[in-house]
Amino acid sequence: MNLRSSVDIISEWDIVAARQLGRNEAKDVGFGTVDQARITTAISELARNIYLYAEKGNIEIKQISEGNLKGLLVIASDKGPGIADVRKAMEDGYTTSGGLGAGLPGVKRLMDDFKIETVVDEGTVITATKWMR
Amino acid sequence: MNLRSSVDIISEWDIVAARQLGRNEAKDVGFGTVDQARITTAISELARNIYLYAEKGNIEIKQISEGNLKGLLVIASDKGPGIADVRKAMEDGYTTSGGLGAGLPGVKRLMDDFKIETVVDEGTVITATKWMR
Amino acid sequence: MPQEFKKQYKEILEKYILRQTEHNLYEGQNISRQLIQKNISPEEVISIHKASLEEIMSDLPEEVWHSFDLLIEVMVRYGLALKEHQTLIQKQQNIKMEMELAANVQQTLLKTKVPNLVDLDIGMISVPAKEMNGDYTHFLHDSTHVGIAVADVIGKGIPAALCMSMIKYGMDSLDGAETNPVIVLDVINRIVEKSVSDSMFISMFYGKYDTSKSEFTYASAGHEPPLFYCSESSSFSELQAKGLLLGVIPNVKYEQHSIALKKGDFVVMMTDGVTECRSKEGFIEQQTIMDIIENVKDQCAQEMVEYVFHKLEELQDFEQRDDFTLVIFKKV
Amino acid sequence: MPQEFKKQYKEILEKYILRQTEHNLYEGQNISRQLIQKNISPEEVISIHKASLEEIMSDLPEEVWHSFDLLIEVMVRYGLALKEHQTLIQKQQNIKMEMELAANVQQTLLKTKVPNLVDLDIGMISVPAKEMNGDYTHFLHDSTHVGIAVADVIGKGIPAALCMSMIKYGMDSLDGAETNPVIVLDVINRIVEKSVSDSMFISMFYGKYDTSKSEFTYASAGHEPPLFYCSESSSFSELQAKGLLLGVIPNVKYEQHSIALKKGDFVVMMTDGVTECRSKEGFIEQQTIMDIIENVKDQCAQEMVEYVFHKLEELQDFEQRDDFTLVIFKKV
Ligand SMILES: [Mn+2]
Ligand SMILES: [Mn+2]
Ligand SMILES: [Mn+2]
Ligand SMILES: [Mn+2]
Repeated sequence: MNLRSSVDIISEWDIVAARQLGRNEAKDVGFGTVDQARITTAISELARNIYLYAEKGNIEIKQISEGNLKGLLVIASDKGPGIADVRKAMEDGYTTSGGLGAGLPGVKRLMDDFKIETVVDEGTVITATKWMR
Repeated sequence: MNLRSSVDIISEWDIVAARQLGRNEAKDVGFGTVDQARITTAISELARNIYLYAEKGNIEIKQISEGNLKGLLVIASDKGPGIADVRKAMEDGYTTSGGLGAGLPGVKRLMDDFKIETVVDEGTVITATKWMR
Repeated sequence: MPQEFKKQYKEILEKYILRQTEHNLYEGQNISRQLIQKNISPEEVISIHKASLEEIMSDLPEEVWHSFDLLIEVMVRYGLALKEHQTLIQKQQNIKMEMELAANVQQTLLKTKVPNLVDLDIGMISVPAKEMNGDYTHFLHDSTHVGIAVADVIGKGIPAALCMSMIKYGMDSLDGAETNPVIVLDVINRIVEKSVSDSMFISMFYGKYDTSKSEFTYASAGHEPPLFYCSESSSFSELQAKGLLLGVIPNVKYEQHSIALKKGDFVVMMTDGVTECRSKEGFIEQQTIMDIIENVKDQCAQEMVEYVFHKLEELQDFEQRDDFTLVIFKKV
Repeated sequence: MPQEFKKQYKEILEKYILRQTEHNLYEGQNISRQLIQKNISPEEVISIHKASLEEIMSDLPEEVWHSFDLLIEVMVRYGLALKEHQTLIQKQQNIKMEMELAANVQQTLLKTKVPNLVDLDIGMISVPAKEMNGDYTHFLHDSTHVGIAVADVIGKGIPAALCMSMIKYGMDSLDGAETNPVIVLDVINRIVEKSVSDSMFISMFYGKYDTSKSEFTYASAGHEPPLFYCSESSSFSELQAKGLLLGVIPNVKYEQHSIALKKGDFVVMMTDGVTECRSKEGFIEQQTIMDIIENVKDQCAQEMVEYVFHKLEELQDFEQRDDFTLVIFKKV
């Protein structure tokens, strides 16, 4: 397992660092190229959200297992403004970041499990897991 | 211009012949690889519709020009059952041939102009044009 | 799952690299259809392509394989957009079902029975542009009178349909088929004015046929004027009647007029969905509509309205832009 | 248009082939976002990739370039699916706008004013699960009586909303707030039975408060029983009343009951959207709802209903499955 399992997101460069960490860990777990690219895209999107809307936050990555199942857990947390309308933020085609398939619904689709906890003016914690099939 | 500018559609092999004719003509007009593939896909879809629903019909291909504009005209005609509900046949996601983006709405998207004339129990004539940009 | 297609794809690729025939491309197209149906995303297709090529041409330089990895990275977002599409199609189908159910409910709620009379042949057709009808037709009937309301909410679809239910309950509160057109419009106008927001307007025509006098009395609230066909002179004229749209102000003075119907005469009531039909060349002329009607003037009223609908449907290339309602009262 | 991206893409590809850094992949991801925004289809992306690679590695064997042509052929259908998606998104947005307009029309049509009384504090909240409300609340009011109807169409959305308008016009035809609950239910039942198809049912509770006697009289047509809070004993009980759903058969005998309201007593009327709230652990117990209400029993009725709604919204993780209506009559 990688020692450095977490990246603070402050500048745009940290998005790349978070992606690198995620890809290394995904490779280490044994994910194929396509799944590596998907996990990295999800991390990229989460890190970008922090960079754009919360200014400061953290991406943590953990290898996990359940029985014979191996997987990767991504935790994106920030002390930003929080999400006022979670229902709307999870709706397709309503991302401010623009473009098809982007935003949080995109992250949910790229991963297997997805959970969001958010309090307005306090921050947001998003937990997403990908299992190896 | 190609001498043989029309293909009768009776067996599945004729779909390939119609595609070949369309691709040759498209190449001859000067369309790039991507547009060649699009025109061929449209022809393929039209020929397949004849083969599946009308049993017998014809695909005609003509090079056309309007001022400086060059293009390709595809005419698919059959004496099949006709289309009872044109509105429905042109709706997305309601093709019997199944799959996303397929069917007549797909042909319309692949080409620039699209016209459909149909009489129940008499047959259908579909005219589609692609212009070179 | 993508692995089942790997073998098939590799075979096609192998053949195509050897000989670039249209037949091999056709096979590629067919496998593409299957891949989409099985929800194989585009980044997976690139990955299958890469793996196949690796097996066929294992001695290509390292750089080629790296190039595919970048392509996979780029395609991930296209795959996402496609998955979003599948969700949306599901949603769309649910909405479609809900709309169809709603259209059924509307039809049951607003159903009206075309009366059967000895001396008056009645034909009626009302076809919504979308699922739900924003045009409304309602008959009242007793032993000597037939009342007919034809209304159109400005707007289409669900909001219009909701408004329509209001007219129905207003009509139900009337005393009967004997009520005079100006009274009917006055009652409905007050209801509409009270219940509906300022931006919603309704046009309505109300006509009453009196069997004992063979007389047709009518009034209009900003509605499309009906056409009157005089059998004797073989000519059409418009039945004009001034009156404000329903729902604008509470007190409106409507005009009431009467005409006598002789054998072979008929009145054609309609909504603007009929007169504002558009072909590629622009609006269809009133003369064209009159010609179409005159063609079938000797058929029964129901055949007449259906013929006119199909003719106009054809003229506008099957693209119906507005709700279409046509009612014919023909003296026999 | 794809040509503007060709140069950018080639640069990224060139760098990535040289050094496989995460930074280069990140740039690939960013250009991917732009490509999608500019409607560049996936087959065009492959074509850009091929052209770039041809420039970078011109000496690759012919077979590699052929392989890309097959990939382009396969991708054309993916491009079509994506274009279909764009159409669908547009359609979806139009429907959304139409629904919002319809919800507005519905609110205007069905608006009801909460009466103001000296001895009775009234609170009311009604929140639809989708755009349109299939729950309905209507107040009647004169100098000594307040009538309250709470109804729920089996079903949600547009079909339910259309049915609701029927109840409204039925209520409008009643004589006034003095009418007895069993009479009200009988009138509405006949209207519903006549107008609605067999598969549509409506549950309805009707209560009447008589100021002169401080008495609450009620009847129910298969509706969720209200809760009665007795201030003296600090306890809740259900107000039971048997009666068939509206619209099943034309002649139904409804039960009518009365209770006296003393200071601090209150009646909680609701639809099943309140009682059938589900959290992750299953249905929320009636006891939980009672506890929530009792917590705020000393606040004004409007504060009470709003508090209960927000508490239950939280308990079900903000996923509202049914229309939610809550009315409180509190004797002060
Ligand atoms: Mn209208
Ligand atoms: Mn209209
Ligand atoms: Mn309901
Ligand atoms: Mn309910």
